[in-house]
Amino acid sequence: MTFTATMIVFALVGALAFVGSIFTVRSSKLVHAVLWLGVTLGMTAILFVQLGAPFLAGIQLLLYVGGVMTLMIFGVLLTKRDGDSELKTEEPSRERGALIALAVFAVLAGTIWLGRDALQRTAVPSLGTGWLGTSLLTRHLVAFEALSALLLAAMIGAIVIARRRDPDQPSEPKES
Amino acid sequence: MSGWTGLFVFLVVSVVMIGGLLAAAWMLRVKARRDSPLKRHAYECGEEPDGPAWIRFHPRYYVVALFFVLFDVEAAFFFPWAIRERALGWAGLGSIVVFTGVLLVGWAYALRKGALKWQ
Amino acid sequence: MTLFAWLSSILVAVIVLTVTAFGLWWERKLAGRMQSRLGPTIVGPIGLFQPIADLLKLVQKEPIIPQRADRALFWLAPPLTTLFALLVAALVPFGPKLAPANIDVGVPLIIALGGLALIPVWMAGWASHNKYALLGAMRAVAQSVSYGVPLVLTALVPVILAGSMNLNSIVAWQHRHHWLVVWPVFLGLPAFILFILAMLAEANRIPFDIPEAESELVAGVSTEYTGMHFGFIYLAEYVHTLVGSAVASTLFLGGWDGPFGPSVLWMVLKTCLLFSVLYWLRWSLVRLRADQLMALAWKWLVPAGLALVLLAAVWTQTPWGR
Amino acid sequence: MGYLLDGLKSMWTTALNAIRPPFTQEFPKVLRPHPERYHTSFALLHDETGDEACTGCGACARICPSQVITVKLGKRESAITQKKRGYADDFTLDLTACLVCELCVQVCPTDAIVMLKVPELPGFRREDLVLSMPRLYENEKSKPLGWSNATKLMAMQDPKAGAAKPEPSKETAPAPAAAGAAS
Repeated sequence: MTFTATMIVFALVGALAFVGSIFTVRSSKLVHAVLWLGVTLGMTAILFVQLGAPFLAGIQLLLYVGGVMTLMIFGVLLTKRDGDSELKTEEPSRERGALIALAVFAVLAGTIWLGRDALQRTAVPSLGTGWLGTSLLTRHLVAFEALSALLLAAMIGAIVIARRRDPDQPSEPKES
Repeated sequence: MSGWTGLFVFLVVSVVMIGGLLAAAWMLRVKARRDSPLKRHAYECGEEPDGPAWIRFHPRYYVVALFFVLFDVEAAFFFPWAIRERALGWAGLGSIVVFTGVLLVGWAYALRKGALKWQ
Repeated sequence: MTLFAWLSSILVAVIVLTVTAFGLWWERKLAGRMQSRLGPTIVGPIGLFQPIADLLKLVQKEPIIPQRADRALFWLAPPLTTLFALLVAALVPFGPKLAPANIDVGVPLIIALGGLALIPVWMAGWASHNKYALLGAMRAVAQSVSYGVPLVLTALVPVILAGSMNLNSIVAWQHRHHWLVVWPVFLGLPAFILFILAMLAEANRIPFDIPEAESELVAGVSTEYTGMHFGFIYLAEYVHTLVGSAVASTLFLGGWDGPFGPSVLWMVLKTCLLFSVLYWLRWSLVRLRADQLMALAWKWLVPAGLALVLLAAVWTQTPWGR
Repeated sequence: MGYLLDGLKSMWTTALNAIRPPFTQEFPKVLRPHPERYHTSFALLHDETGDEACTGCGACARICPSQVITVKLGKRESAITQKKRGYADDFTLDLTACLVCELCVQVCPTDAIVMLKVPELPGFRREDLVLSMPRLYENEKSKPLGWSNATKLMAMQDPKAGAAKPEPSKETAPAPAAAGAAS
């Protein structure tokens, strides 16, 4: 087994993604957790590039690191905190969380291990972004159009929720 | 793939350059003879800083971010269509118009409710 | 190949940073003349070494971290802003061969990386633990978030016309046909203008410099910063504008395509010209109010961008656009 | 729409400005022509016999609104006329608080203090702005002096005699850039 530059980058990026996800869970400050999540998502984008899905990587950066991170940042600033109070997870729920994480990991690893032969046989063809566009608008057209309805639901839901809180808060941002 | 190698190399080069500037700033920085706690106060026009700066914001601002994500998702779906636009023809265009139209309903609703105002 | 990658990367990074540094001088000179002043004159011939003097000054200053700041984020954020702003430059072709990263998904990646530069800006504002900084950061995020949408939509226009997301292919398409702002002019010109507006808003430049509105927010995000860290925030803004003009000239003004002479020259010329026009705007216009800005984005630019995209699609279906 | 029109208008203005020559002059290197009665900083003069004109009477110190002048009176024999008379043993004028009101010039009984015609350069230290007696006498020799002294100013204010006019200054050459505050 020889080490190529690609493998070294893969290992580094994977390790960073791992560390990022650990810190996302372990950070005592909400903002730190969000930023670590950003690191993990960004590293995942690099993994996508290495797996031959560059468009997905771009979209990952645009939507997840750019968009969802922004969304979470705004979300964090909506939370009510008194000054510098820290996040604490209670002991039993932490243990339960670790157990669930391990279980999910076991299922995923087991699946990959069992299906390793099939995975090696079927090399994923690099079909490119154009193929994605063609199949979205022909074969998966119904799903594609249904997606817009989903996005619409999200929009209207957000507006309704934001407006419902209006009466009990002044228009200026209020200090907690 | 070679383009990505180039991007990676560029990343390394820019990290080295920015790191060099940081190192230069670290080496050349002036150290104050006395450290005053006043110097480390948050700037509030010369007043004592009052209360924490990490305040709560109105949920209205969250809506703006959500709209961004939703429209970005829409735009992300435009890209694969855009590079096959000529081949997909009027049928593809029609599907995209429907897709956009549904989202524009949400947009119009938001405008009518004044959800995208920043005050 | 790798050697070429290293060389071109170093070359482009050095070019971008140098042009940015002298862009600072050029802006001050231009701003001076627009206000009947002289601009910098003392350091070097016609003040040409002023940016170097500025850099030396910034480097020497004492870094002060405020008492209640989040130290790690406070320290990390400004270099990161510069890094992300600079990274975009790797994707811009400065010649048919001279692009450090010639990537097939160039357009979405450029927009993603440009938008990414915002996260460290927000980090800086939040980590400062200063009310002005946080308000500025929130405004910056909200503003960029609003202008991200028209930015993507207008960038789609050249993608549709050229049928490719690769910037080099887009330029090559313009080389084969004509520059996009020239024809179809009813598509190219509005898209170009919209793109510039959105880009200015994303880089927080006048007339959209609401996040650092001096008259309201002291200096916005950079309020608590000193020394080189302040310099990084400043530098990131300029790099962002410069690279943004490079992207705009690639997408709409034909990039490295020129009637004669070396292609790099044309690219640099177009970029610098656009850069100067942006400064002209900066020193002529007044700042918009935050709510006007949001209204402009969501009421006008987003639907206009969508209309342009659909129009471009229709145009490619007609006999003239095929 | 209004913003767009105004924006275009202001862009036109800035573009015109950019191709016009700038109004600014580089101050220490190039000096604007000053009006006849332009005056800044001070000098102490010698009289026609070559002796110090100041008698140390302290009239200037008393009238000075911001009290920036200190004079120490001393009596001794003149080295030139061998007469015993008053001298300023020490004379200090602190420009940091000076109003440039010229009252000290107006009250001087011996026309000993006058003002200069060239602008004083800013200094790097506070001491650069304090005019000691040697510096005041040095200014007499090295700097172009203003038109006015006490006698001329009084003549100018006399309603009967035709008002004295400041002579048109012949001197327009800029002062040597470095000769200002550093002495």
